[in-house]
This record gives sequence, C-alpha cells and structure tokens, in this order.
Amino acid sequence: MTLAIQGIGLTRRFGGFTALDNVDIAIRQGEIRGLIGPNGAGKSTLIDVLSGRARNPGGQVLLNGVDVSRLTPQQRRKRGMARSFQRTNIFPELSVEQQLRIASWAVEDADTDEVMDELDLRALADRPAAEISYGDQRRLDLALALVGRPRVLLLDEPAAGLTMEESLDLARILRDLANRWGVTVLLVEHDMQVVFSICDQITVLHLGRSLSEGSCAEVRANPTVIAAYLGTEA
Amino acid sequence: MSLLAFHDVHALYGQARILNGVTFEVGAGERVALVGRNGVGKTTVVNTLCGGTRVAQGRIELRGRPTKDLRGYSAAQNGIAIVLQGRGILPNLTVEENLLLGGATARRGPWTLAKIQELFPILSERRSNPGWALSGGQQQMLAIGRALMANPDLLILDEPSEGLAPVIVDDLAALLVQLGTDGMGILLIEQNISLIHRVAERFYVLSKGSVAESGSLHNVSRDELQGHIAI
Amino acid sequence: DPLRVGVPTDLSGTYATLGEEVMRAVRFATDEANAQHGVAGHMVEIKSYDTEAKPDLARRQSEKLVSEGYTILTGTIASGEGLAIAPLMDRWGSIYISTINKADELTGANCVPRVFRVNTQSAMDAATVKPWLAQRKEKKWAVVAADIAWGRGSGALFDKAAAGLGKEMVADLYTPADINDFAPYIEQVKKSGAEGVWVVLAGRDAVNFAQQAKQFGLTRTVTVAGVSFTTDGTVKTLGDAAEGIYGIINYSSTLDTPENQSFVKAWTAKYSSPPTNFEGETYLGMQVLFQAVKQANSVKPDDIAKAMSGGEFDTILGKLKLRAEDHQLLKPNYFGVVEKVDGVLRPVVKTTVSAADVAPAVTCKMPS
Amino acid sequence: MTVAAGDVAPRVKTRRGTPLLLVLGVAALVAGFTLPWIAPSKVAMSLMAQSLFDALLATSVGFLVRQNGRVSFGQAAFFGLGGYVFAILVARSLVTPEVALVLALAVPTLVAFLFGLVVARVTGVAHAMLTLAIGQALYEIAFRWRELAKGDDGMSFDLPARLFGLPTRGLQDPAVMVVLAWSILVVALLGLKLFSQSRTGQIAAAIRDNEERARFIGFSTTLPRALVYAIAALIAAIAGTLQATYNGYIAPQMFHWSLSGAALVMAIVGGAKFIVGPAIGAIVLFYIKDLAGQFAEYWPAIVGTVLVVVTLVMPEGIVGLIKRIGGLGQRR
Amino acid sequence: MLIQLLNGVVYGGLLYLLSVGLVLIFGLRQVVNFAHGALFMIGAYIGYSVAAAGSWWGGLVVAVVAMAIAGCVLDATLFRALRKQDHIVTVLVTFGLLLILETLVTVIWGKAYLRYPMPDLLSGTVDIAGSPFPVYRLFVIVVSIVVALSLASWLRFTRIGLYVRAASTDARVTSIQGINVDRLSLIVVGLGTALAGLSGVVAGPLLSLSPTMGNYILIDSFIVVVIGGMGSFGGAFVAALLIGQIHNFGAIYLPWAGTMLPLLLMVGVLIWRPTGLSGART
Ligand SMILES: Nc1ncnc2c1ncn2[C@@H]1O[C@H](COP(=O)(O)OP(=O)(O)OP(=O)(O)O)[C@@H](O)[C@H]1O
Ligand SMILES: Nc1ncnc2c1ncn2[C@@H]1O[C@H](COP(=O)(O)OP(=O)(O)OP(=O)(O)O)[C@@H](O)[C@H]1O
Ligand SMILES: [Mg+2]
Ligand SMILES: [Mg+2]
Repeated sequence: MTLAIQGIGLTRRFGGFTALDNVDIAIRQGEIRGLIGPNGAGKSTLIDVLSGRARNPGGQVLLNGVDVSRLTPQQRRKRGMARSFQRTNIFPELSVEQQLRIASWAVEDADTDEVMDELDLRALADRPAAEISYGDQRRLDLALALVGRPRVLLLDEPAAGLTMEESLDLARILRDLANRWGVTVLLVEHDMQVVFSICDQITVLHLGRSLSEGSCAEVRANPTVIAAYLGTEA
Repeated sequence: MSLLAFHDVHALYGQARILNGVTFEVGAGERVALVGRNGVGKTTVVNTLCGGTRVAQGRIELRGRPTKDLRGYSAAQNGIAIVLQGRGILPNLTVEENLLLGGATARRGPWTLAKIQELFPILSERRSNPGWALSGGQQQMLAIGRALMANPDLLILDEPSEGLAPVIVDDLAALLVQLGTDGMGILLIEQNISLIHRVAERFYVLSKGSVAESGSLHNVSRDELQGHIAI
Repeated sequence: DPLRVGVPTDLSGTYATLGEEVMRAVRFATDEANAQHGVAGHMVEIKSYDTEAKPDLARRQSEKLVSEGYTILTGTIASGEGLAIAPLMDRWGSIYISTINKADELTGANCVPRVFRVNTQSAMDAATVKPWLAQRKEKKWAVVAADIAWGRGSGALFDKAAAGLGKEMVADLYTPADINDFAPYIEQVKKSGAEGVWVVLAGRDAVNFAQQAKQFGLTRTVTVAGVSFTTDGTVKTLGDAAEGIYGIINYSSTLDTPENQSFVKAWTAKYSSPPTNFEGETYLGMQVLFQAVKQANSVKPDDIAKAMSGGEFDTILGKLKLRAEDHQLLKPNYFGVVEKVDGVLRPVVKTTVSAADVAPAVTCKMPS
Repeated sequence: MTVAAGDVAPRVKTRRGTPLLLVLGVAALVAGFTLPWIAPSKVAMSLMAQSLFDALLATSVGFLVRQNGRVSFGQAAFFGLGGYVFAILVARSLVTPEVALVLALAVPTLVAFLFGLVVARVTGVAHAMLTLAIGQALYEIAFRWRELAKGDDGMSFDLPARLFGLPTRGLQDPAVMVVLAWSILVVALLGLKLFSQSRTGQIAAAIRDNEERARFIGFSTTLPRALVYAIAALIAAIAGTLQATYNGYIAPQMFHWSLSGAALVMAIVGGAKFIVGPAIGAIVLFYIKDLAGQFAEYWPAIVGTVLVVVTLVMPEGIVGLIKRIGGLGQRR
Repeated sequence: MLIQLLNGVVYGGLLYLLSVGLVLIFGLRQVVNFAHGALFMIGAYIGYSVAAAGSWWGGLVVAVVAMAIAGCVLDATLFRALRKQDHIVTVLVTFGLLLILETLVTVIWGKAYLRYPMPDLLSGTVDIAGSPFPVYRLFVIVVSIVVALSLASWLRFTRIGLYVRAASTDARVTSIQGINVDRLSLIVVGLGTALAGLSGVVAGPLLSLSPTMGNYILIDSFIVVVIGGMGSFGGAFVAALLIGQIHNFGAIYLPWAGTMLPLLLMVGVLIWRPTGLSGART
C-alpha cells in the first residue's frame, strides 16, 4: 500500500510552547483522513508543517515516499500537494474567475470550469474576491486548492462558514475525488457530520500529540475523545 | 421595547444594492436567529448597523429610537455588542488587551475579566500572547469573550460556532440560552442548524436581501428548521 | 529695442535667499538705468524664472527666457547651474554673465566665448588667504569644509597655502551636504588641538556651524576664519555668534571708493540697509553689461559679447578689465573680520589684495 | 496598490483587445509626427520633449506600483544611472557609442533586477525608504566622486557624431527629440499593456495581491516581481539616457530623491492604476508647474493646492476620473 | 568619547520627538505625513516669533498649543476625508500641504535664515569630562527622555493608550467596541503635530530657521520610523538613538560614508527583518 503523504516526528515550537510534539502521521493514497481535536490542539500547525508554511519545523515530510521537507510551498504544489486555509487566504483584488485561471497555470493549464461549477462559483466569476460574502470566500479558498486536481489535499476546516447543504455537497465532492481519482485528503474539520460521513480514518490530536487514531466508529466511541472534544452532540 | 429594529431597510455598498427592505426586531431577553444562504446579506445587516453601508431607505431603531447617521460605535454605545464574522481580533494587542477593549463602554454587569477567563480558561493561560498567535478557535473564543466584556443588552453573533470544537459549541449553546434567560437579547446569525435549534426561539430567513420568512421555533424540529432555511 | 535680461535664479530652493539678493540687485540696476531713459536709449526689461538651484531646471528655464527674447542671462547661483547652461549659449545665441558661480572651470577648462564672469573664482579667493595667513601666529590649523566640489577645492587650496607658509594641518574635515548637527565635527576640531580653523561652508551650513561652534565654546578658544562663511547675510542671521570671525570678502559696502559710496547711499535710501556682498557683485555685473551695451551701441548678444571681451569698465570697485583670454573680470579681493560698525555687526574689510595679485593663471583655451 | 475591478480584463476580452490596441498604438505613433507642427514655437517643442522624459519616468514608477504594489521613492536611481552610464562612456570614449547605449539601458535593468530579488519582500513605506536609499547612495557617489563626472557640478559632454550609423545632431534638436520621445513613450506604454495582459504580468498581479497564496498555488514569487523591477528600471533608464542626450549634460540631481518623489506624484495624479495614467499625470503636472512658474516664487503653493484638490476630487487620478465619467455615461 | 555619546543622544532625541509624531499619525490615520517636517518648521517659526517678542518659554508653549490646534484642524478636515483612501493617495495630500506651508512661511517670515535665541537659563556650558558642553544640549536630552517616558506609559498603562494602539491596528473593529475613533484621532493627530511643534522649538537654538529646515531632518525621521518598524513607538525610540549615535560616530570614524550611514543601516535592518526592529505584524 503506497503512502501518499507521511509526516515523521513533526514538531513545532513557538518560543517555549510546543504546539506540535513529535507527531507521526501516514496517509494512504486515496484515503480521506480526518484530523480532529480541541481548539489549539495543533491541527492547523500540522497542516502548516506538511505544506511548508511553517519555517524550520522539526521532523520529516514525505510525499509519495520522497522527502520534501526542504522544499518550498510552490515546489510542493508542483509535486501535487495543495492546501486550503482556515483563515481565508485569497486574492482580494482579482476576480474569482481570474484567480482560478491563474492558479491553473501553475499546474499545466488545468481546467477551472469544473471546480467553478462544483463549488458553485460561476455566478460570482466576475466579482473581485474582496466583495463576495464570507461563505463564498471560503468556497473560493477551497477552489484555489482544488484547481488542477492535486494528488494530496490538506484542507483546514473547509466546511466552516458553509451552509449545511453546501457542507454535504463538499463532502460528496471530496469522496468523489478520493474514489474516482485517488486523491488523498487530510481533512481538518469541526463539522462532525462531514467528518464521520466521509473519513476512512480519523486522527485525534490533543495538546500537540496524537491522542488516538482509528476508524470513525472507534473514535466516536472513545470516551476520552468524547470528553475532550466531541461533547454531547455526536 | 425592542432593542434593535430594522424597518424596511435598503442598503448599498457603493452602487450595489444588497439589502432590499429588511425588517426584523429583537427585544430584551429574546433569542432570535437570522439565517440564510451564503451571500444573502446577513453580515451586511451587521455592517449596516455599524455604518458600513449607505442606507437608501428605511429606518433603524436602537432602543426604540430611530437612529440616523450610524457609526461604528453607535451600536456599542447603545448596549449592543457584536461578535464579528472572521472574529476581528486585534492581532498586535495581547489577549487581555483585546478583552479590555471589549469593555470600552464601561457598562457594569456580571461579566468581568475574571469571569470571562473562567469561562474560557485558555484566554487566561494566553493572556499576554498577542492575538495573532491564537488558533482559529481560540480567536473565536476571544471574540465572544470580548463581546461579553461589554455587558451588552443585546449580543449579536455572526457565525460564532465557526472554528469551535463541538464541545465548545455545546457550551456556547448553553451559555446563550442562559444569557437570554437572564434578560440579554441574542441575535444569532448561524449556519449550524443544531446550534440555532438549541438557542433560538424565533427566526428570520433572509433571502436576496429581504426577509423571506419568519416565525417561532417552538415545537419545530431540526428538519423542519432546515426546510425553512433552504428557501 | 529694449535690452532684455533674463534671470534664471533660485527662488525656492537651497539658495533662495541668495536668489532674492540677486533679484534685488538686478532690479535696482534696472530701475536706475530706466530712470535715465535706459542704457544708451535702450530700456531695460527683466524677467526671472525659478531654477531651484537645480542644473537641469536652470537649463530649461534659461532656454525659455532666451526664447522669449531675454538673451542676456545672469544670476544663477550654484556652480553646477552655470556649468550646465554655459555650453548652450552658442546654440541659443545668448550670453551669460556669471556673478555668483565660483567654479574655476567656468572661465577655465570649460570656458566658452559667450560666457563672462565678473565675480571672484575659487583660485582668486585662495590667493587672498595667503597674505593674511602669513602674518597669523597660529601654527596648527584645521579645515572644516562642505563636501562638495567647491569645499574640496577650496579646502585643498588652503592646505597648500598653509603648507607653503610652514603651518601644520591637524585636521581636514569635510561635512556632508544638508547635515543638521555639526557637533561631531566641532568636537574633532577641539580634539585636534588646532589653534585656527578655516571654514568653507555657505548658507544654512555656515549658520548652523557658527551657532553650534559658539555653543560649544569653540569660537572662544580657536581663531575662526573662512570663505563665503561670514557673508552679510549669515552675519545678519548669526548676530554676536559671528563676531570676530575672519574671512574673505568679495565685496563689501564698507569699501571706501567714491563710486561705491554713492552706490551704497542710493541703495540704502531705497532698501534702508546697505547692499550685501552678493548684491554688490550682481550690481557690478549689471554695470559691466550696461557699459558694454553702450560701447557696442547695440543690444545684440553678439555685439555685447564683443564689447565685453577684453573691455575696460568703470565699476563700483574702480576701473576694471575683463580679460579677453578667459573672460574673467580682474578685480581686487578683500580680507576682513566681522565687527561692529555703527552698532551693527558686519564683515569689515581689513586688507585689500589688488586685482593683479589675485589674478588667476589663464587655463582657458577659448574655442573659436 | 489596487487594480480596479474592471481593469483586469477577462480572457475573452483580452483576445479581442490586442489588435485594437495595436491599431491605437500605430495611430498614436503617426500622430507623434505632427507634434513638431502643432507646437507653436521651438521652446514649446523643447518643453514638450522634456515633459515626455518626465512621462517616461512617471510611467516607470507607476508600473511598479500597479504591477508589484510597491511604492518607489528611488526610481530616479535608474533614470540617473542610464544617463550617467551613457554620458561617461561616451565622454571618455571607453566603448563605441552603440555599446554605450546598450550598456546605459542594460546596467540599470540588471541592477534593478538584482535589487528586486532582494527587496521585493519589503512592503509599504519601508520599501519606499529602501528604494530611496539606493537612489540617494548613487546620488552621493555622483555628488562626491569628482573624478567620475565632476561631482556636484555635473558634466557636459559631446555626443558622438554618429550612432548606429545615423547622425546624432538631431538628438539635440527639439523637433526631432519630441518625435523620438513620443514614439518611445507610445511603444513603452503598448509594451507594458501587453506585459500586464501576459501570463507573467497576471501572475505578478496575483503576487502583488497575496504573495503567500501565490506561493501555495505553485508560483515562485521572486522572479516575476524582480522582472517587473527590471522592466520599470529599463523605462526609467531610457528616460534618463534621452534626457542626458538631449541636454548633453548630466548632474547628480538626476538621482535625487526629490525627482523620484516628483515622478511618484505625477504617477498618482494621473492615476497609477492605469497604464497611461502616470504619463498623463506627468505631462499635466509639467505644464501646471510651468504655468505656475509665471508666479515666480509662489509656484510651490499653487502646485500644492492643485495636489490637495486633485486628491480630494479624483482619488483615482485623472484617468480614474475620466473612466468614471465615461462609465456613468455607459451605464445610462 | 562621553561627549560624542551625548551628542548622539541629542540628535537621536530630536529625531525621536519628530518620528514619534509620524508614528502616531500613521497609526491612526494611515497617513504618511510628508508635511510633518513643515509642521516642525512652522512650530519653530511660531516659537521664534514669540521668543523674539520676549519670552522663550512662552514661545515653547504657544508653538506647541498652536501646532496641536493645527493638527486637530488637519485631522478633522483633510485626514478624516481621506480615511478610506489608499496610503499612496494620502501622500499626495501631505506633499501638497508641505508645498503650501513652505510658501506660507516664506510669505510671513521671508526666506532668510533666522537665528533662534537661546533661553538665558540654558545658555552656557558645563564641564563634562574636562570639556565644555552646552547646557542646552542636556536640556534637549531631558526633554526627549521625558516625552518618551510619558508617551510610553500613556500608551501602555492608560485606557486611551490602549484604544490608540487598538485603533492603530484596526480602526473599524476598534470603533465597533464603542470607541469614537474620529475623536480619538483628533487627540492623537493633535498630539503628533504638537510634538512636531515641540521638536521645532527645541531644535531651534541648534539649527537655523529656514523654510526648508524640515526637509533635511524629515528623511532621517522616516528612516527612524522604518527601522523601528512602521507604527511601533518603542521601535522608534531605539531606532532614533541608534541613528543619533551612527550619525555621530559615523562622522568621526567613517567620514567617507557621509550621510549614507543611516540609509545603509536601514537597508541592513530591513533585509534582515522586512518589518523593522519591532517586527510587528500587520
Ligand atoms: N505563532 C504562534 N505563537 C505562539 N503560539 C502559537 C502560534 N501559532 C499557534 N500557536 C498556538 O499553538 C497551538 C496550536 O495552534 P493551531 O492553530 O495548530 O490549533 P488548531 O488545532 O488548528 O486549533 P483550532 O481548531 O482552534 O483551529 C495553539 O494553542 C496556539 O495558540
Ligand atoms: N464590500 C462589498 N462591496 C460590494 N459588495 C459586497 C461587499 N461585501 C459584500 N458584498 C456583497 O453583498 C452580498 C451580501 O454579503 P454578506 O456578507 O452580507 O453575506 P452573508 O449573508 O453574510 O453571507 P455568508 O453566510 O457567506 O457570510 C454578497 O452578494 C456580497 O457579494
Ligand atoms: Mg486551526
Ligand atoms: Mg456573513
């Protein structure tokens, strides 16, 4: 079984505070891996380390078995790794259509129409991104990551700010990507409905360490996870 | 007496008309939800209240008084605190300073720095960290805490559950209900059906810049609520 | 025909005060001539444009003046301005009379037939220092000079003069342009043990240096002298901070020739203060111009140029010759000190060095 | 800074736009030849030529703002460098005049490229100050190094008799220079327009907008930005070389920050969001200043008042105002 | 050595007084104030006129008050109208203002250099390390330290100070907390210009007065602001002292570098930390 992405001993410190403490993670190709955990557990930090946003983190990142730890984000993108952001990170002055098109150039002129339709951005094509609503910006952020159908997707709370229907649509799209195209997804999300409906495996992060890892059912039943994270709703 | 009321409000960003006759009101101790799809204008309602749009027509009342010339500070000075969408944390100020800023109107009430730090212990742990060093969810807690610091009569929350862990959303639901019971008005703008369902008594559905539907949420199931919103 | 004189000068830049003085002198001379029905019947018309003391702007404004018929140019301040417009006189069919520019090249390496200079160049100032320095008892000297062409050149000339007279140079300090605080330089002069300091600073720098030197008590212990340092203008600003400072004087209203005294009298009557050095020098330029017009009996630049080159003119400094080889007016130069005259501080001439003694060597190869 | 929403043409429009652009360009070039005839006098022509040098310099600054979102307070560095390299090489006959010309354009371009690699990550006022620093450093060198080009006095030089086999006398004739400068300006504007529609141009715009995201969608961000610095510097160098040639004179003021600042002001007055804005701003301000010069010493106050009023009335510059008025007309 | 060090502090102190005003105004109004040098200059001229009429200290007070009022007027008229514009556009306005103010001064006071008198109390010298040192320079040091300390504690420990810092990062969010940012900025801009006036008067007896006197020092102040980290008060203080020392020791040990040293320092700092010493995130 090939590992699409693997992190070994990932560590990140801010001053004296350790946000990510020697975390190992390995995701198979075509797997959707949920990453959950309380606020401040280190989920976004983990994505930052994997995607090359964090400067000088500890540990090693392997993409399809190749060490990419020293590569810049753009080099990682060229090798098939893309990410979205928890705090919207788009091109405010460019129109929706234009920024998606530009994004496609980096990956051999990929098609943008599909992404636009899937994420319902067609109607907003000509609007500068700064002027669209928050939820729409979230979808645009996600679309920027999806352009060119990357091999490995690191998504940081993609469903936040979306309506329930949209979240479910999103879940369907991701499942589709994984099933049909073998895209590997690391999904950070607080919307448990989405997580439990599509994830193959779930990693629970707590205080910068991996608390548990397993199938949805296992995680759901884990009393520690319920107490620390899931609460009554699940 | 209503704390906040919009009567047939039309509002524009530049040339673009976003609100087309919005009417709603929230009274003391009421827990009201404002819902709708992305881009219908929910946040624009909040912005309008803060003077961020041009009001072409209609009337906005604060505590029953029609208010012309709304400014950023008008709401706060009338006892309305807002949890902004996207959080609006001041990145260079420390966590504690962010909280103190919430108390700028110096209204007295149950919420003090200590109380908030008790509610969200992380805000006490990180009190001298700059705002930008918090995780997304921690920032959301800070935004909620900051709004409470104002001891408002009306609390407006624009998608507060965003980025919060489910346990914390549970706590938030309980908190909002309690606040309402204690007499604070709550205007909750949300996508999280379960949170709306647990908190709100009444709802307004916004569609294409005006209120398409409204009603009580007593004895309405989650699915029915979902149906209302999906207009 | 009227005699049209264009005055491209600095009205708003670093040397705006000098520009004001230039304009005042040009206007005075013009009014005087027009009151007598013009120069040989030609009424004088003047027009000025602001050059901000920038060479390229000086070029543009001069071109405009010439094209509007003001073909006799005078009044630029910075040497760079003069050097920038000089080569264009031929193309424009105009002439330029320098009254303030100090660069030797203007009538030296870069001399051209249509450029004349009535003021002293740096080499002439250097020749004026020597006799004074020779009789001073201070052995150790320091130079504080502006780090520009004029400052460097003038400082080097002083070094040479001092060396020739067996003095010891203990510090050579060149200060960058537009500096505000001279404290570090003042401290260095103090430390060097200099008994005398030769200052080559002008305008704002001169005022700041003198003022701060006094605050640090430098002027009490060290003899201070300089060139363009204590002009009438800076002395007026400085007040008692300037008292006792020695310096080269290119023109002074205190000069005791009958021509000068009647000029000073008329001037004082009009402006209620005596003319400054720059005003005197500019007026001198106008005098030379007017006489050349009379001698040529024409207002055509070509004819005026012919009359100027090698001509002799009656001026406020007496009868002076404008050398044909390089178009430098051979004029005397002065050395003096700032002291009270009628209760007012001003530079007062103590020694006169004759025109022959300060006349610079001819380095010009006049192109035909 | 910002690009107006409508300014970034969607793909379809671009393709249709290009031929139209070329037609416009050719028309403008042809129109340039009438300039010597419509000018009322030789001096008017000369002023026109000089305003065009300003226009080129302002275009250079404006382009940097528009394309990289970086404010430069030191664009005169490249203007001066172009002029100095050409004048010094020619005056000392170090190389053939043709090589001198090429170097006069290549050296500033290269310097700017390297500079861009290093400083592009600095933004805002800090960036403006960095650019000011290189301009002032060159200024100080030119000002104090007398052996190089006579230091603060500046240096006159004679043009070589022929350049690329053509006689150079005309280069100091306003009638010739005005046509030449105009043609260069038109070609430069066209080139910039095409660049900003090109992929690299659009990528640079994306980088300006959000550098971090540009990296995460897979672009290296240093090169496109450095390229923009280089192109902007090339235009400034052309302007500097033209001015030096026309005047037969160079002086350290060519590097001075006040010239850079003036160029920036021209660019904003014209409208830095638009490619033609800076050039128009430069020409308008050139004549306003020239007119104000009639009031001798009070001209700064007049120009100052114009600036304040212009900003309040048309924050997007002259071209912005024209577009807005045009836009209103269309909408009705 | 000690004297040179002190001289560095004097110049640094002056720069601090000027730059901190720039920082205040930039923070609240996002205006890069090119007219700041002109305000400094006008402060000096106003002080000069009053001092010439008899009272040096009166000149100080009048200049500071007049400039504070001028700042409030500026804020209420121009800056408020410009608050939605790009920084770069506001530069035009302040640049235009600079030109207008300079002309105004030449009309009222003329172009000639003027010498600012020294207060009797502070003229004279004291011996420091065996060498006379002007008392007035010590006064400059004291003034800048007092201003720095009071400003720092105002910003750090008072509510208004907190609001100022908040509004400097995000005016919209701050006003939604119930703070009238327009009124706040009236105070802050007024304070900034008052400090410009104060530094004008304080600099007066050291530098000669001329309509362009502000331009020379403005660039150094901008260098200070940028090195300190745009918008950082503490950073500005450190940077000002640094530039003061560089200015002094550079003149002694590296005279060939001339006025380039502060610029070089700035380049070094910015390449090392693009956001300046304080490294504040924006
Ligand atoms: N730059 C920083 N400096 C100091 N601490 C930081 C910094 N960035 C993040 N942290 C801390 O590191 C921890 C992990 O943050 P991270 O953003 O990874 O959390 P998260 O799991 O994504 O949480 P959330 O669900 O709230 O988004 C948090 O406690 C946060 O406060
Ligand atoms: N600054 C702006 N200028 C122009 N139009 C804007 C601006 N901000 C928002 N809009 C438009 O106003 C409409 C309403 O946006 P608003 O942010 O109020 O939506 P919302 O209901 O809050 O959506 P969401 O659930 O995504 O937050 C959208 O169509 C958006 O494109
Ligand atoms: Mg996170
Ligand atoms: Mg919203």
